[in-house]
Amino acid sequence: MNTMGDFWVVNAGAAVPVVAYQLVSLILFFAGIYGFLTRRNIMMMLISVELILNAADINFAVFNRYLYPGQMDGMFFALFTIAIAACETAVAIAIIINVYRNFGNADVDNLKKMKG
Amino acid sequence: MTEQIIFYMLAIAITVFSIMAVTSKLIVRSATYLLFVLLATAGLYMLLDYYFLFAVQVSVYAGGIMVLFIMAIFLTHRPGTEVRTKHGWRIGLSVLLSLAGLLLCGDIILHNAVRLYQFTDAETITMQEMGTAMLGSGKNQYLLSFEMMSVLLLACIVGAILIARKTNGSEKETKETDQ
Amino acid sequence: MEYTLLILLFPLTSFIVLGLFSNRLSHKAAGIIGTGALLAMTLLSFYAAWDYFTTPKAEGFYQTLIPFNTPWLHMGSHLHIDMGILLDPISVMMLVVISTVSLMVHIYSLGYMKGEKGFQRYYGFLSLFTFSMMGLVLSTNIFQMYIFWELVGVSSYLLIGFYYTRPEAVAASKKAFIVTRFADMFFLIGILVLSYYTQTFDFGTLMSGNETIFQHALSTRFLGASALVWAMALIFIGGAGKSALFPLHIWLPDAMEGPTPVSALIHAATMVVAGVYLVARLFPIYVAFTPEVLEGIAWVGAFTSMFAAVIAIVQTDIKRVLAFSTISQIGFMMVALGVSKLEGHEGLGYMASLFHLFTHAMFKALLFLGAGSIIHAVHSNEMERMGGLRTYMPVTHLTFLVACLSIAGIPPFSGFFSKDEILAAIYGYHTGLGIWMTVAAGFTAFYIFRLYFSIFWGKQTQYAHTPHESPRSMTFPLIFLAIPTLLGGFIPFGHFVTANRSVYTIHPDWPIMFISVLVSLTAIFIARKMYQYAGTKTGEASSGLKGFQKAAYHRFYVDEVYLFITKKILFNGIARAFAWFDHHVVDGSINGLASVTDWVSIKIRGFQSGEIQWYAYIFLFGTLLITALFLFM
Amino acid sequence: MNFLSLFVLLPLLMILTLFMTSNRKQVLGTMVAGSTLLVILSAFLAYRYMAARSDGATDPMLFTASLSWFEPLHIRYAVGVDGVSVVMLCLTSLIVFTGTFVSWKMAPLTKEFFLWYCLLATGVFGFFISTDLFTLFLFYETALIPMYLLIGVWGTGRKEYAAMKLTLMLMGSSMILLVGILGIYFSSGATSMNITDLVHISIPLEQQYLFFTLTFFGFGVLGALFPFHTWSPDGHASAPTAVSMLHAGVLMKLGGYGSFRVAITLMPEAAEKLSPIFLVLTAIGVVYGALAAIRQTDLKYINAYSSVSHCNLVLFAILMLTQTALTGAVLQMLSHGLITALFFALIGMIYSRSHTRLITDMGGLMKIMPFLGVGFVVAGLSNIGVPGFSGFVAEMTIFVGAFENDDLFRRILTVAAVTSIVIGAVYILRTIGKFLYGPLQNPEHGKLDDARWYERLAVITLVAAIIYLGSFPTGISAMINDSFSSMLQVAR
Repeated sequence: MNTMGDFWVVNAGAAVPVVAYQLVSLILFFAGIYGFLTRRNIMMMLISVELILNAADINFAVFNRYLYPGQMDGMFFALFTIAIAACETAVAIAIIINVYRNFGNADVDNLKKMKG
Repeated sequence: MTEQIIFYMLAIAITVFSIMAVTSKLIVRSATYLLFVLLATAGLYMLLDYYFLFAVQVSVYAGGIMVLFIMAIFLTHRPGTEVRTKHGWRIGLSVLLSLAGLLLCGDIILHNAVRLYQFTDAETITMQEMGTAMLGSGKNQYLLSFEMMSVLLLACIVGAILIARKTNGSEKETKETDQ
Repeated sequence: MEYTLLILLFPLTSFIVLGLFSNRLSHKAAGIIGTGALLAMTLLSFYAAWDYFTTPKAEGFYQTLIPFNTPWLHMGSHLHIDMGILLDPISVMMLVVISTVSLMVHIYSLGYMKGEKGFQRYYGFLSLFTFSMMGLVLSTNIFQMYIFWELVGVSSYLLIGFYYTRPEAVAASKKAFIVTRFADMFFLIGILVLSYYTQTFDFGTLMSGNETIFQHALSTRFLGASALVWAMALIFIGGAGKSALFPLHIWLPDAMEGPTPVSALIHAATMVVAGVYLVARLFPIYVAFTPEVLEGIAWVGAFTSMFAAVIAIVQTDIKRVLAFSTISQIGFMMVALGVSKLEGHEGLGYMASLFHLFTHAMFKALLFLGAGSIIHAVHSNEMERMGGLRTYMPVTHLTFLVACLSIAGIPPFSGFFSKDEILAAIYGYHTGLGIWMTVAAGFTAFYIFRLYFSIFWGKQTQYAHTPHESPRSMTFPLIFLAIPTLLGGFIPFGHFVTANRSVYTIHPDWPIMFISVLVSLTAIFIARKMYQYAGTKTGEASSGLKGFQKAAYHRFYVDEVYLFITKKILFNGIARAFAWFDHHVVDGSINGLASVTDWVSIKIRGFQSGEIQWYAYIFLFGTLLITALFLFM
Repeated sequence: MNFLSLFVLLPLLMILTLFMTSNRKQVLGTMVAGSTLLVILSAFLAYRYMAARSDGATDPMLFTASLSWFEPLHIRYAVGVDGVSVVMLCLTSLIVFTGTFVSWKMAPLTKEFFLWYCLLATGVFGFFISTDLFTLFLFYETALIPMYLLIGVWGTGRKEYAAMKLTLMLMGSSMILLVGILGIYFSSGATSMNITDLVHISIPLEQQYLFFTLTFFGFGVLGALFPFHTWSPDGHASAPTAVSMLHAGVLMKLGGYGSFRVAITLMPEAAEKLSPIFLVLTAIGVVYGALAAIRQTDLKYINAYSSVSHCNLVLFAILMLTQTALTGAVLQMLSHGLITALFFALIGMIYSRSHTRLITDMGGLMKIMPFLGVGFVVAGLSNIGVPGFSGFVAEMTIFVGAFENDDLFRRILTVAAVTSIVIGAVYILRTIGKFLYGPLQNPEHGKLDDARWYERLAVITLVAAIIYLGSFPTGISAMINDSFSSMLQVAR
C-alpha cells in the first residue's frame, strides 16, 4: 500500500498529476448526485445529470490522455457522450414541457401518478 | 507551471460552480452556473490537448444544450420563483450519501493513483487523424458508433417532437376554447 | 336345490321391471306383475321348505345346504364376500314366513292402495323389500347378511316415506333409516372385528364348531373383554337396532307413518325380527363362547318387552299400540334366545323364540292388516274416533279377534303355544325373570283387548259415512292369515327348528301354562270391564298413577332425549361448531395467509413507489455498500 | 408411440378442431364425437389390458413406451398403465363424456369453454398414463391451469375469490410437490425419472422422511387433505357444473392416485413410519367433512363437504398401506368420482331450473321433476354406501382393509372413520327430505320441467356405471388388487 508521500514523489515531474483531475471530476460527480437527490424540479435534476455526465467525460479524456496518449478511444467516448447528452436533454426537455403542460409545474413528484 | 496554475483555477471554478449549481434556489442561476462548469470543463480539455473535444464541448454543450435549457426554463418557470427542494431529512441523507461516496471513491483513487503512468508528452491529435478514426471501419475506428449516433440523434429529434407536441384531443380542446 | 335361486330372482326381476317402467305400466299391470312374482316365489318357498324338511336327516340332524355360492368381492388374500344361498332350518322357516306374509300383503295392497298415486312404485319397493329380506335370511356369510341388511333398511326407508309429500312421513323415514344405520355401524364394526380375528365371513366356517378359529379372538383382550365378546356384542347392537329393542326402538312407532300394509310386512312380521334371526343365526357362537353377551341380550329383551307393553297400554293411535306391541313381542323372543342353551331341553328357548317369531309374524301381520282395513273404512288412526265397528265389518272383526286371542295367549290359538314355551324356558332360567315376563304377558293381553273393545265394541260413534267391509282383496289375506293364527300352535315346531338341529318334542309345562292363561284371562276381563261399553277411557286403570300414565303416553320421553342429543347437541352444537370452525379457523387461516401475503406485497410495493429519487437513494446506497464491501473485506 | 398416447392426442385434436368450429352445433358435435371416442378408447384399453393380463403379462406396467425429451435430466415422456390407471382412465373418459352433455346449454363463450375443458381433460388423461415423474408433474400442472379460467369465467357466485383460492392453494401445494419430486430424483441418484425404475432404488431413510412428507402433502392438498381442503367447497360451489364434475370426480383423484403412485410406492419405509400423523389428519377430515356437510344449506356445498369427507377416506385408506385398503382406496376414487359427478350434474340441472341451490328455498321437487328427483335419491343412497351401489363396495373394502392392521391406533381411527357412514346418512337424508320431499314450497317451481334428453343421457350413464360397479365389483376389484400385488412386490 502506497502512502501519500510516495504518490507525490512519483508524480513530481508531471505538469498536473492525474489524481488532481480525478478529484475534480469526483467532486463534480457527487455534486451532481447531490443535486439529483435533493431537487424536486425535473429541470434541476436534469442539470445535475449534466454535471454527472461531465464528470464522466473528464475521466474519459484524462485517462485517455495519461494512459494511452497515442490512442483516441477515451476522447471519442467523451465525444459521443456529449452527443448522447444532447439527445437526452432534447427528449427530457420535451417530456418536461409535457409534464408542465399537464400538471402546471415541473415537479418530479407529479410523475408518481403515472405509475400503474 | 502555467499549466498548473490554469488547472487549479479551472478546478476551483468547477468545484465551486458545480456546488453552487446544485444548491442555488433560482433555476436560471443554476443553469448559469452549469454553463460555467461546462466552460471550465472545456478548459480542462484544452489543457489535455484535446482541442476538438474542447470545441465540441463549447459549441454543443455550452452552446446548443444550454440554449435548450434556457428555453425550457423560460417555458416552464416564472422568473424569480424559487424551486422547491426535498425535506430536511432527505437533504441530510443526500449529503451523507454524497460525502460517503466522495470519501469512498477518493480513497480508491488516492490508493490506486500510483499505478497510473506519468503524463507523457505526445503529439497532439490532428483533425485528419480524428476524421480517419471517426469515419473508418477498421480497428480503433468509429464509423459504426458515429452512424449509430446520427441515428440516435434523428430518433431523438423525432421523439422529442412527438412527446412535446400537443395531443389531438387537447389540440381540439384548445381550438374550441379559442373559438 | 338350485331352484332356490329363483326365490331371489323373482322379486328382483319384479323390482327391476317395475322400477324401470313404472311410468308406462298401468296400476293393474303393476299389481299383477308384483303379486304374480310373489306368488311364484311363495310357491317355490313352500316347495323348498317341504323339500328341505323331507330330505333324510344325517344322523338325526338337519344339514346346512348351500345350493349356490359365488364370490362377489375379494378383500385381501383370505377374506371374500360371497353371494349365495344357505338353507338350514331357520332360513327355510323364515322363507315360509316372509313369503306368506309378503304375498298376503301384496294381495291386500291391491285393494288398500287402489288408485293411489305411485302404485307402481309401491309395488316396486315391496318387491325390493321382499328380495332384500329373502337375501338376508338366505345369506351364506355375515357380510352378505350385512349387505341385505342395509338393503332392507333402504327399502324400509323408501316404503315409510312412500307418502313423500307428507312431512311426517318424510321425518319418520329419515328417523328410521338413521337410527337403524346408527345400529348398523356397530354391526359393521362387529363384523370387522370378527372377520379380522377369524379370517372368514362364512357362516359355514364360523359355525363349524371348530374352536381354533376363535382362539385368536378370545385371547385378544380390549378394555377387559375379549375381542370376540366385543364383536358379538357389537353385532347384537346391530340386531337390536333393526329389531327396535330399547333404547333403539324409537324409530318403530314413527315408522307407522308408512302405508299400513307396509307396517304389517316390514314393521311387524319380517324386518323387525331380523335382529332375532341374526342372534339365532350366530347362536352357536353366542352360546359357546360369549355367554355373557347372551345374558345381556336376555336382560335387554326383558326390559324392552315390559317397557313397550306399558307404553302400549296408554297409546291411542291403533297403529302405535300395535307398534309397541311388536317391540314388546320381539323383547319376548330376545329373552327366549338369551336364556337358551344349545342342547335338548335347555335349548328350549331357542326353539320357543323362533316359534314365537313364526306365530307372531302371522298374528301381528293379521292385526296390522285388520287395523289397515279399519283405517281404510274409518279414515283415521285414532281409537277415539272408532267404536262399535263389529256390526259394520264382520270379517275384519272376527279375524282381528282371533289375532287378539292369539297374542293374548289364549289356548288353542298359536300365540298361546309359542308364548308358553318362552315362559317355560325363562322360568327354567330364572324365576324372577319368569314372573316379570308373565306380568308383561298380562299387560299384552290387557292392551290388546283394550284395543279390541274400544274399536269393535264401546260407544257407538257417529261416522261421517257408514263404514263398510273392505273389498275381497283385503279380506282374503285376513282370512288366510287367520288360519295359521288359529292352528299354527299345533305345528310340531320342535321337529323342525331347534338349537342343535335335532328333533325335540315339546312337553307342556302345566303349572306355567295355567298361570299364564289365568293372568291373560284376568287382564282380558279387566279390559272388557273397562272398555266394552264405556268407550275409550284411559284414565281409570291408572288413576293413581297420573304422572306415570302421562310419562307412558309420551313413551317415557325417550324420543325427547334423543331429540335433545341429536338436534341440540349434535346438530346445533357439534355440527355447527364444526361448520364454524371450518369457516373461521381453517378457512380463516388460509384467508389470513392470503391477507398476510397481501399485506407484505403492499409493503413491498411501497419500495416501488415510482419516486425516482427514492430509487436513486437505494441504488446509490447499494452501490456504495457493495463497493465498500469489496474494498474492506 | 403406442396407443396410450391417444389419450392425450385425442383431446388435443379436439382442441384443434374446436378452434376451427364456427357455431354451437359444430362445437357440440366435436365434443360429442371426441368424448365418445375417448370412452371407446378407454373401453378398448380396459379390454386390451385384461386380455394382456389373462395372457400372463406380469410387468407392473403394460403398454409402456418412452421417448427421450430432455436427456441431461433424464426427463422422458414415458407412458404405461396398470390396473389402477386403467380404471381411472375409464372414469375420466366417462366423466368427460357426461360432462359434455351436462354442458349442452353452456353459454356464453361455448367454444372457449370447451377448449379449456378439453385442455383440462388432456392434463388429467396425461397424468394417468404417465410413468415419468416429470411428465406426471407437467400434466398435473396442465390440469390445474384451466381450472382457474373455467371457474373464474364461467362460474357462479364468488367465482373470482374461489378461483383464486383454488389456484393458489393447488399451485402452492404443487410447488411443494415439485420439490419433493426433484428430491426423490436427486437423492435416489437415479439415472431415470421413470417410476418403474425408481421403485428398484432405495432412497436413504432420512431423505425419505422429508420427501415423503413433501410429496404426500403436495398431492394430499389436491386430495382435500384436512385442513387444506378449504379450496374445494368454494371451488366446487362456484365452478360451472361440468367443471365441478370433472374436478370433484377426477381432478381430486389425482391427489389420491399421485400419493400412492409416488409417495407410497417410492418411499414405503417412510410411509410406514409417518403414516400415523397423516392418518389422524385424514380421519379427522372424514368425520369433519361429514359433520360440516350437515350444517350446509347450499346443495353444492353439501356435496363439496361430502367430497371432502370421501376424498379424505381415500387418503385414509391409502395410508393404511394394506393391499385391501389400497384396493378400497382406488374403488373409492372410482366410486366417488362417479357419484359426485352425478351429484354435481343433478345439482346443476336443478339449479338451471329453480335458480337456487338453497335447500331451504325448495321443497317437494320430487313431484315436479321425478327423473331428477329419483336420480338425486340414487346418488344420495350411493353416497351413503347403500349396497348395490358403488359406494358400498368401496367403503367396505376400505374398512376391511383398514382393519387388517393389527394395532389399536389404526383400529380406533378406523372406527372413527366408520361413523361417517351414519353422519353421511344424516346429511343426505336431510337434504333429500328438505328439497325433494314434502309439499311444494315455492309455487313458481310447479311450472318447472323435468330433464331433457341430453341430461337424461348423462344421468343414466353415470347411474348405470354406479350400479354396475356396485353390483358386479368382482372383476374391477380383482384387476386393481392384482396391480397392487405386483406393485407391492416390486416395492419390497
